[in-house]
Order: sequence, then structure tokens, then C-alpha cells
Amino acid sequence: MSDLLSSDDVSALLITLKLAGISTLILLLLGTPLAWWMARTRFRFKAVIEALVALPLVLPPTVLGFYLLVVMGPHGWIGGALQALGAPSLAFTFSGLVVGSVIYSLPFVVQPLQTAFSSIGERTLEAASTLRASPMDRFWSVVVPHARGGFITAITLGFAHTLGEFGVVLMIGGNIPGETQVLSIAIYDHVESLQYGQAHILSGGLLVFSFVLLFLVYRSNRSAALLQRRERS
Amino acid sequence: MSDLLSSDDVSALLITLKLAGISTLILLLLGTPLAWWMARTRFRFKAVIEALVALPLVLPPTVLGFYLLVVMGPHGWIGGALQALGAPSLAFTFSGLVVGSVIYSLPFVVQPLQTAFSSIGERTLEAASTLRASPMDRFWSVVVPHARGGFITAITLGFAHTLGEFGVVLMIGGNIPGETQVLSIAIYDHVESLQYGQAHILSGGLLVFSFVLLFLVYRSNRSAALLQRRERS
Amino acid sequence: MSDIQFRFKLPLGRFELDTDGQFPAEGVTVLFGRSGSGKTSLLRCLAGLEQPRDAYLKVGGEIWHDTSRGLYVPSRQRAIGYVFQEGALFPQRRVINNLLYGYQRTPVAERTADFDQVVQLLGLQSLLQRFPMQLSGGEKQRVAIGRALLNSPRLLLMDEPLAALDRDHKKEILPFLERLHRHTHIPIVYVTHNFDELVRIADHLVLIEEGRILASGPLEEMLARVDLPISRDVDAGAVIDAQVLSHDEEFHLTRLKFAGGELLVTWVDRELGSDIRVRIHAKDVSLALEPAVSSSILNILPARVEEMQVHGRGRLLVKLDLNGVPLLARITRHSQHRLGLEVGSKLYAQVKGVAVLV
Amino acid sequence: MSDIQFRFKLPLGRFELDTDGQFPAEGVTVLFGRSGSGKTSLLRCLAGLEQPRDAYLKVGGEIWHDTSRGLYVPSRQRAIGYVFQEGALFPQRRVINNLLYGYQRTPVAERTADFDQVVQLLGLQSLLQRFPMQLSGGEKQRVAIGRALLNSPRLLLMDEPLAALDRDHKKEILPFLERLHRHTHIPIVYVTHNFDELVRIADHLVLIEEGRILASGPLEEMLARVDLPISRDVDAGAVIDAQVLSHDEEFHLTRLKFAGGELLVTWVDRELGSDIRVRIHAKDVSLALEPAVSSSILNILPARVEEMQVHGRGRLLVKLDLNGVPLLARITRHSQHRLGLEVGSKLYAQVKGVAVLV
Amino acid sequence: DTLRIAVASNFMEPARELVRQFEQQSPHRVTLSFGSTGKLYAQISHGAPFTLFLSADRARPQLLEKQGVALQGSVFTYAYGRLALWSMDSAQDIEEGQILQSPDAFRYLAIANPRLAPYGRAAKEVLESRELWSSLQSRIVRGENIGQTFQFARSGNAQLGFVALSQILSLNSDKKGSYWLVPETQHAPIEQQAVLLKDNGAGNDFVEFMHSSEASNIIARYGYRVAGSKPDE
Ligand SMILES: Nc1ncnc2c1ncn2[C@@H]1O[C@H](COP(=O)(O)OP(=O)(O)OP(=O)(O)O)[C@@H](O)[C@H]1O
Ligand SMILES: Nc1ncnc2c1ncn2[C@@H]1O[C@H](COP(=O)(O)OP(=O)(O)OP(=O)(O)O)[C@@H](O)[C@H]1O
Ligand SMILES: [Mg+2]
Ligand SMILES: [Mg+2]
Repeated sequence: MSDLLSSDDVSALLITLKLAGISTLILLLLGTPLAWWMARTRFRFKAVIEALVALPLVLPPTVLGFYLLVVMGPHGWIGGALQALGAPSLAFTFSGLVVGSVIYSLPFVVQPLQTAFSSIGERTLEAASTLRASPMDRFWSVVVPHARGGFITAITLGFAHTLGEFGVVLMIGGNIPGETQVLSIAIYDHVESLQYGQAHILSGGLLVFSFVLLFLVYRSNRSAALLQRRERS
Repeated sequence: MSDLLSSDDVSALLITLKLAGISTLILLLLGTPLAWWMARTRFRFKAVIEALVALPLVLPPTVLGFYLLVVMGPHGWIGGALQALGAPSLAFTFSGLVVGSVIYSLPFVVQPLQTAFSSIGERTLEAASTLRASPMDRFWSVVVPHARGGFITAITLGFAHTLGEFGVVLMIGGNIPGETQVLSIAIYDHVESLQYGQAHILSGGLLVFSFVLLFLVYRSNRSAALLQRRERS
Repeated sequence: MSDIQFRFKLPLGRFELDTDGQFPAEGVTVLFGRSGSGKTSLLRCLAGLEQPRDAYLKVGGEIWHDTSRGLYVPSRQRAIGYVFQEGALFPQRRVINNLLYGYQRTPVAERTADFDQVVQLLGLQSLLQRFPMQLSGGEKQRVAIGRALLNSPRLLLMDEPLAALDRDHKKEILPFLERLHRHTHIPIVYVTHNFDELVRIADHLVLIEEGRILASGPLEEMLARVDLPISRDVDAGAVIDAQVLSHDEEFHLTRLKFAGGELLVTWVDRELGSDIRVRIHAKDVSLALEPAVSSSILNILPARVEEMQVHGRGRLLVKLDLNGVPLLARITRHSQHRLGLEVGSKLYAQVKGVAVLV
Repeated sequence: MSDIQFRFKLPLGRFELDTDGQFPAEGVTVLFGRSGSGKTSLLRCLAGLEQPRDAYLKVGGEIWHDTSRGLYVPSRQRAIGYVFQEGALFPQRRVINNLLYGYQRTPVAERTADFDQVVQLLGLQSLLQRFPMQLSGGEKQRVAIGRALLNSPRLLLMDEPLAALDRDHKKEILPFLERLHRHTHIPIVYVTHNFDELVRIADHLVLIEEGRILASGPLEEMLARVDLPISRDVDAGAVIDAQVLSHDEEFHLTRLKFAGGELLVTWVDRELGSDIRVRIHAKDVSLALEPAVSSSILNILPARVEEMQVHGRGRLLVKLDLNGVPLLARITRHSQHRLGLEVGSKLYAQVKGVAVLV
Repeated sequence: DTLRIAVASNFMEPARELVRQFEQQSPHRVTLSFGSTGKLYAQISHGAPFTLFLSADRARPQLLEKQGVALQGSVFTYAYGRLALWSMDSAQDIEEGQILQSPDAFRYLAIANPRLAPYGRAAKEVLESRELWSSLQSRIVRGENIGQTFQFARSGNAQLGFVALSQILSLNSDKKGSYWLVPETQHAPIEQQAVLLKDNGAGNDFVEFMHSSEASNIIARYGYRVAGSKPDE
């Protein structure tokens, strides 16, 4: 029953990696300034923003996907606006998947970063300012090394979650092979159609691949952490 | 189309809150020592454990649920072992849901805690030791206040994620009203069966409730953080 | 370079820094005051690290801060070197990368500091590959000094930079700072609560008390005043600028000349005629009506009593005039009585100890 | 209480602490040495904060650490008070909760420290509700001292506790520490690189150099040695234990008696007959063949030259014998020549400055 | 042309086989997207780019036609699903479903959610006609679709399940267990209808192919009754 991977499976794999990669990148680009702002601001209504960021989490992914679909559809305000601008619709396209994944995974990226950012000592940042570092420079040279652990967490949670992401993607993607069918859906389809052999192969491969990736990430982080914490003895 | 909430919906709400509450509690009880160990140990193969903890994330929830179901079944090693011990099976029970949620949400709890724990200065812990604090005492009096932000992140991600959790629960719960039918499944059912009105009510309620909860948590955290960081000026 | 003018109003909880003043934009200005008096706060205002309610700061003709006109030059554009009281090293960077942080960010043409020289002076060679966590307290402080120096500052702000250092290290670093500001004309603002350090390094002295400036002026003037709190310090004493007159090879002594006479001190390795600063503690000066004979005291100088101030019960601070040069002597009232001292008395100042400061 | 015996071998990167020794489990033992010599490391070993390769520590009859027998009493069971060089306050706790941390964890019956008294002494009243981030450097240090004292320690370990404090604060805290160990018999191990502090507070002195113990002994003995590096310090000098003989109300002077004669010092508010410690800097002692007349120098004592050691070119450290009590004098070779000094010479020591230490 | 067909998950296998055959005799290429009927309906009504929709029920295609999303008059029935009561245990005697009356013989009975899946509705009807529906409530576990229902039973967690005949037929002969094919007289027909969403040549060609005897053979081979054939007794 378990033949080799079908070409659909292979393209699902590629699409998944592309989706996870692009989404993680966008999540970092969006999440980093957002987390920084939330860690530093004294804005009165910060808690509102924080709660909003975490909110997509509480809806079942399929339901979130459903609402996104409604919003992105030709009668929804995003879809309608895009249509009015002559831009292509987001629903059932790879771009739509990216948008959905980003919304759904945002809290996994923002929250660890925010935690890491708020533990940075004011003094260290001030020291960097007196040493001619611009805010951007300070961010790269002081904040990023300090928040290394937070970034690792953000990236692994964000990436892994997009790999396993399913409900949102299924809903707004439409499961179109070679376009919006990602690995998680392919596995799901195999399980649904009782092709357990292929499901096992795909799941196993995904697990091994992810394990190796995660292991490498954690190991590299570990050696850095060790060096830092050898304080005494 | 949108009548008032059915009694099934109400019991789904209660089960969901119970599930999220219990799971979060167990996640904290399990995740805290695990995260502490991972933040402090110099064990060679720590990265292996770290990667294992994050691994459930990469599988689509439904697929993870499928494997859990297999493992919990009479021929699976957990189900088999339980049966040999004369214990009741986990599948289609509330306990089974808890097990599934805990496995799936573990990385959301462990990772923020680990990040927070590893940024605690050795010196502060040493100071507590010289001031008669036992390791447990140190944990409560020094580590917890320091890792406050990490705990907030862990609890909100863990709780919110269990609220919205779906695939795993769907699979191992069996959707028994009053027992394993959680809110996310109820909403899903409404969407699938075109009862959009009820879906909107439930989703809206869940969103508002979660928003208020998250907002309160974040606001309380904010005032503490502000006090700390008023360093100068 | 012209002056540094400032005015800062900075409320900090129940404390308020409320300062207003100026000091020369050359030499070393020491901020001196007790713990919690506002030294660090003032230094931070100068560095641009605080946002005072009301601020005006003009350094060498450039306005760095003026809240009334909404003008503010951020710290990173001020080309300062700041040594934090707590060190504030970058914990994730090795010592060498801490040192090079500002250096690499300084345009090559503006670099005035020499890496090897700074490392050598501060004895950091063997520490370069360590992380800050692996350093002793004093070692951290030296790295922090090095990092500030290598930022090629046009103004050096140092907050108790030598507090964790032993005398030997101080003896190496202080002269370097003195040379630094003499050769490169970098003004230094230096916080300390150590009287020795103050006298050693200061050209200008700013006394701070409870967030306010109590007095400010050139060191010699400030030290010769008998009305300031510092004159009550056991280490109170005058500072005298003199020139090298001659060397005595056999006994390894150097004779100095100043307006009030001559001083014999242990060998100072300087050319004849060069300028030199010496410090004479009030407690090292005793008074006599006639020059002592067969005593080991080398320096006995004719003087006139200019001012006397009672300091505590039974003790007296006497300001002497040595042909225009002020000198302080701390004596007991018993001695005053025995010698019959009053303002205008002519007598001899017996100087037991002369500390050469350069 | 019996002695504190220890042996620690602790490798730290290229540095190794390799110490072996003992000191009395009473009074103040000062660890003195330059930056990076291993003072903090030794103190941490005593506190049980390090896991040395080889360790043995016995305090007042109890064994706290013995790697050869796998014995180790954790820090929290040692009833110590540790003042960290960096303060190490709990950043999330207000000052009052920092202070009470150890206090609350001490069984009521074992509490020896009084909260109000400590707060009063350290001037912390107005700081109690602040967070550590809102304190000045010196304020932090005072809180750290208070926290350690309120732990009701049986052994107090202090790592440069007064380094960030001004002289006024030191003047309040040092006598308190002295009284503390005198009244409660808590032994104190005290790290400092400040000579004044050392002489002021030490009963026992341990000199550390490059991780090893160079010399160790009672303060008086150690200070009277002319062969140790500390005798080259400008502040080198002897310490003399004396008794109050009489008070002179009119001139506000006190006359002290010791084996080598009498000393006249400014009023000391102590009863007749009470013990008192004074310090006489080598540089404050001058030598004369005959007692000076009409000089403000009050104390002129007959002495005999016991040992002379050349310190640097042109300078000499002379160890005098005043009827069995050692006294150091630093003079120039010029003076030596003029006075014709040699071992055994009888002469007069003119003491310009006497610092009363209690 | 590329023809995009949305297919209800339960018809996954026969649909693939149909496409294989179709592509051999036609220049058109076909991509299949699978999903639950409810999800596919939501997607189609929000503009998903499908030409043909093979639904698992009658309701959705007719709704689409009524809403004007689908081509008027294009709805047709392509298959009738066959319900079976199944046990993994080949020794189990479940003929005529007598076992349902003996509660000691099983702990859980898996059915598809009657509100979502036609198979579930049929199962409910069978149970209701035997007046077992209410008495078995605590033993019934619901799958979101017939695929999940089958997994409940196949993993051994549910000892019995009302599944689709097509699912049993796809098992290896040694795993077929025992089953009772429920006569279609005991429940309303499980009518699976299709609807055309776009009027293009490829779509019309495929619909025509669906009506061919070749197609009918394939559909029947997978355990469905073909439209037009007689219901069995
Ligand atoms: N964030 C703050 N909130 C309230 N008070 C503050 C804050 N920061 C500083 N202070 C107070 O301001 C005063 C001045 O502090 P500053 O650090 O300038 O003192 P300092 O002269 O540098 O003292 P030290 O010699 O102890 O370092 C202190 O009394 C301090 O307690
Ligand atoms: N983790 C470490 N790795 C390598 N070397 C270390 C480490 N910790 C300390 N050292 C070295 O051990 C030596 C002793 O350090 P220690 O902190 O005991 O010095 P100290 O006498 O307290 O100095 P200071 O007066 O500057 O505080 C120093 O040379 C220091 O660089
Ligand atoms: Mg300060
Ligand atoms: Mg130290």
C-alpha cells in the first residue's frame, strides 16, 4: 500500500518549506519591532495590543481560517478592497496562506521576543549609546545577542508551528496540489483515505527532518549559553 | 438561524474552560521543572530533549491526534499497558483530552520559561543561598518573580492554545457532548453545518472573553514591569 | 576650548537634581560629594542619558541640550567616553569586543586612542578573550575604562572609575589620565569620593550636596578655603605649583622652588625648570616660632597666619600665607595657646610630608 | 571560639587559587591584595559558593567542607552574612524586602540583629520603599551590608563593602562593625584594597598575591614588618594599643599611656583606663637627636633603631623600638646621613600625627 | 486545460481512479482538492477556483445552485454511499446489527457526526429505528467525517463503527474484520451529488465521463451504489 511518495507529496513538501520559511521571515520582520515596542513602551493601552496579538490563538484554526476566508473573499473588506484596486485575491493563493500563517503564528513569535527584550538592562543600552551606536546598531549589537534565546524560541515555535499548521491553511488555501497543498494537509489526506503507509512515511520524514533541524538549532544555542554562564568555576 | 446557545454549547464551554484550566495547571507543573532543568543543566544531550519537546508542534494536530489515538488504543503501547493494569482507556475521555492537550501545548509552556530562567543571574541565586534560602525557597522567592514575564507568556500561550486546540482534541475526544465536546469543536460543527449565526455567537463570545482575560493578565504584568524599570527618570 | 555651561533640573522620586554652573572645558573637573548627593545624576545629564525637565548644556561652543528650544544631541553623537559606576560591560561580548565596540564605530580619521597602548596601560593583555563574567571586580573596572578611552572621546565622563582598584593600579592609571588630558586636551569630568584621588587629579572642583552645587572653582582655591566641608577632612591640605630647581644625586633629593620659598622632596625625575604640583596635608604641617635644629624635618618655611577656623572641639585649621601662596596647617588649640598664635603672627611652617602629584 | 582553618585549590581558567592557612575565629580578618589576586575567590570558598577541586574548611570546631571525606555544608546552612562585591540585591524586591529576606528566614531564637538599629545606622529609612534600580551606587552598597547584617550571621564575609562609600558614611559604618564584632564576637572576614580601612578595622591580616597567601598574622606584627610589600605603601605605619591616662579639659586633649611612653592626642571620649588603638604613619614620624623645643609637635618619645630597610632610591624605612613596642619611621637617606643613624642608635621619635582608631 | 475538482474526502480514492482513467482518454489535466463538504462549500461560496464539486451530500450542491454560484440545472447524483457496521474483530458476529442490543459487547460505537455527515445521519436513523439512539448516547463517539469515524474504530478505541463500505473494501483482506452491510431500506439514501461551477469544456467532458459505464464500474468497485442502479434490500 505504501508506494513511494507521489509527485503531489513532493510538491507539498516544497510548498510547506517555502511557506514555513517565508512565514517565519515575515513573522520575524513584523514580530521583532512589535515585540520591541511592547517591551519598551509605556503606552497606556499596551495591554490592549498585547491581548489582540494573542487573540488568534483562542479560535480553532479552521474557524479562524473561515473568518479569514470571509474577509478575504470578494465580499469581505480585504478581498473587496483588493478587487477594487485590481489586485488579485488572496484566497486560495500561496500569498493567502502566508497571510493566514502569519496571523496565526504571530503570538508565538512576539511573546518570547517580548519576554527576552524586557530583560535587557537599561545600562547596557546606555553604554552602547555612549559608544556611538545608533538605535539600529544597538539593536543588532546589543539586543540581538542578549535576546538570542528569545529569538531561538520565536523561530522554532514560529517555524515548527507553520510546518504543522493546518486548519487555517486548509481553509484559506483550498488544498490545491502544487499551489496551496502543504505537507500537513497531504498527510491528513493520506490518513483520511486510509493510506496509512504513506502517512507514516511523510509524518516520519517530517519528524526526523524537524528533529535534526531543532537539534542543530538548540545545540548551537547551547554552546553559546555555556560560554556565557561559566561565570565562576 | 441564530437561536440562543444550545445546552450542548454551554456544556462545551464549561468543558473547554475546565480542559484549558487543568491542562495549563499540569503544563506548569510539568513544564516548570523541565524548563528549569533545561536552563541550568550542562547535560551533553540537552539539545535532544529540547528538540523532542518541540517536536509535537511540527505534526498537524489531527495527525498527531491520530497517532495518539493509535498509541492509546488497545494495541498501542499506552493503551495496552493501561489495559494490562486494568485501568480504563484514555481515548474518548476527558483525561485523554488532557493528555493530548498537554503533549501538544508543552513547547508553548517550556520554551518561554526556559528563556526566562536562563537569564537569571547566578549572583542573585547565590545571594539567596547565603541568606538561608533552600533551593525550593530560592525558586519561589527569586526565580518566580524574575521569570514573571516568562510565566505570563507560558500561561497565556498554554491556556489560549488549549482553548483553540482542536485537531488533537477532535481526534482523541470523540466529540461526546457533555464529556469531550469542547467549544472549538462546537464552533467547528456550526461552521461545517452552515449554522453561521451560532458560530458567530460562540466565536464572538470566546473572543471577547479571551480578550478580557488576556487584557487583565497583561495589564497586571505591565504595572509590575513599569515599577521595575523606572531605573532612572 | 571654551567652557562647559550647564543647567539641569531633574526630579528623581523625592530627590531633585537642581544644578546650574560651569567649568572649564579642559583639565580635570572632579565632582565630589557624599553618597546619594547627585554626582551620577549630573554626569548622566552631561552624557545625555537623562531627559531632565529643564536642561541647558553647552560644551565648547556647541549646544548639546536646550529644552527651551527643543534641542537635544543624542549621546551617540556627543563623542564622549562614559565609565559607568557599575561597569555596564556587554556581557555577551569578550573583553576584546567590549574594548573595540566604540573604537570600531569611530571614523578612522577621528580615532585618537591607540588600542595596544590602552591594553598595555590597563594590563588587559591576558584578559582579552574572557567574558565579563569571568573577570574580578577590578578587572571589570579596568575594561570599562579601556572601552571609554578607545571611543576616542572629546569629553571623558568617569563615574568612580578607580573605586574597585588597588593603589598600584591607581598609580598606573591616574598619571595616564593626567597625561591624556594634558596632551590631547580632552576635558575629563570625574566623580570620586576619595580625597586622595580628588587632590591628585583635579584641576577644577565641583562640590555637590543634596542635588545642588555647593561650591565650584579651581582646585588650589577650593582647597585653601577653610569654610568648606572638605577642609574638615583629615586629608585636607593645600596644593602648590612649583618648579624643579636642582637635584641632589647623593641623597636622591630634588629641590623645588615656589613663590613662598623652597621645598626639598624625594627625587623627582623631571628636568630642571619643569612645572610640578605638590600637595601638603594640613596635618603634615606643624608650626614653630623658631626653625627647629637637628630634626629630620627638611622643609621649614617662614609664614604668616592669615585666617584661623575652629574645627571641632580642640582643633584648629590655620590658613598660612607664604608670600602669597596659601598653605593649611591643622593644629591643636593647645599648640595655638602655647605658641600664642593670632592672625598676623609670623612663624615657621615645618612641613613633614610633601606629596609630589605628577 | 577556636580557629578558622582552610585549604582550597580552585582552578579558574589560567588562574588558580591555592591557599592554605588559618586565622582566629574572632575579630576582623582582612584579606588584602591587588586586583585579581584571588580575594573574592577565597571569600567565596569560605561562603561555600565555589566547588573547589580540593577543599577543607573548619570553622569554630565545625567542619564545613572536606572534599576528601565528601563533606559539604551548603551556604544556606552556614549562617553567614555575605556582602557581594557587586551588591547582588534582588532587583524585584523593594529595599525593605531585600533587608528582610534573610531576617525572615532566621529562626526567631537565633536572630541577633535589630532591624531598626541596622536601618538607622546605614541611613536607609528613606529608601525602604524603593527598588534597587532607584538607588545610587553607595546606597545599594549600604542596603547590601544591611541585608547581610540582618541575616544574624555567625560569620560575616564582606567583599569591599565600603568601596563605593564616602568618608562620612565609612566613619559611621566602620565603628559599628568594630563594635559588632567586639560585642557579639561575630568574626568578620573583610576584603579591601584600601589601606586606611585595613588598618582601621583589621585584627588579623592575610596578604594574598596571585592566588596564594603571602603572609598572615596579627595586624600589629604584620604592620611592623619592614619586609612586606605593604610596608612600601605611603600609608605604612605602626599600630599601638594604649590606655587612657588623663584628659585635659582646657585644650581638649587626652593623654594615652603605652609601654613605650605617653602620647597626647585630641580628646577621646573614653573613660580613664580604657583600651584604645592608635595608628602612627611611618611618614608622620620624624627623628631627632635631641627633643625639639618650641615646636607644635606634641609627642616626642625616646627610641632605639632596631632595623633599617632601604625602600626605593633615597628613602629608608626605620623600625624603632620604644621599650618593646615597634614603631616605623620613613625618612630620607639625607636625614639618615645628617643624623648618623645606624642600628642601635638612641634618638627621639617626633610623632606629628596620631590617628585614634576607636 | 487544467480542471480543478473539489472532492469530499470520503470519495478521495474513487475520484483519483476516475481521474486516472479520464486523463488517459482526454487532453485535459485534472487537479483534485479534498476537504470536508462543509469546508469546500464555504470555500466555493467565497470564490474558490473550482470547476466541479463532488459533494458528499445533496444539501450543499443544491444550496450552491440556489445561490447562483453553481450552474443552474447542473446538479446530478453520482453515487450512493453504503453504510456498514464494522468491527475489527473478524470473529465478531455482527450480522443484522444484533450486537447493538447487547451493551456488554462493546464500549464505544463510532458514528460520523449526524449534523455534518450523511453517513452519520444514516447511522442515526438506523439506531433510531431500533430505539437505541438515546440509550446508546454515552457510548457513541462522533467523528467529524466518515474518515475520522473509521479511524476511531480501526485504532481499536471504538469496538464498533458505522463506516462506509468503501473504507472496508480498501483494507487488506486480512484486516477486513467483520461487517454488516446495512440495507438501504433502513435509512434514507446517502445520496452524493455533484454540481458544475463553471461552464467550460473540460468540466463538461468530465461530467460526461462520470456518466459513462466505465466510470460507473469504478465507482461501484469502491463500494458505492451507482446512480440509476437499484437499491439493495
Ligand atoms: N529612579 C529613582 N527614583 C528615586 N530616586 C532616585 C532614583 N534614581 C536616583 N535616585 C536618588 O537620587 C539621588 C542621587 O543619586 P545619584 O546616583 O546621582 O547619587 P550619587 O551622588 O552618584 O551617589 P553615589 O556616590 O552613592 O553613587 C539619590 O538619593 C538616589 O536615591
Ligand atoms: N570564571 C573565570 N574564568 C577565568 N578566570 C577567572 C574566572 N573568575 C575569576 N578569574 C580570575 O581569577 C583571578 C582572581 O579573581 P578574584 O575575583 O578572586 O580577584 P579579586 O582579588 O577579588 O580581585 P578584585 O580586587 O579586582 O575584585 C582573577 O585574575 C580573575 O581574572
Ligand atoms: Mg553614583
Ligand atoms: Mg574581588
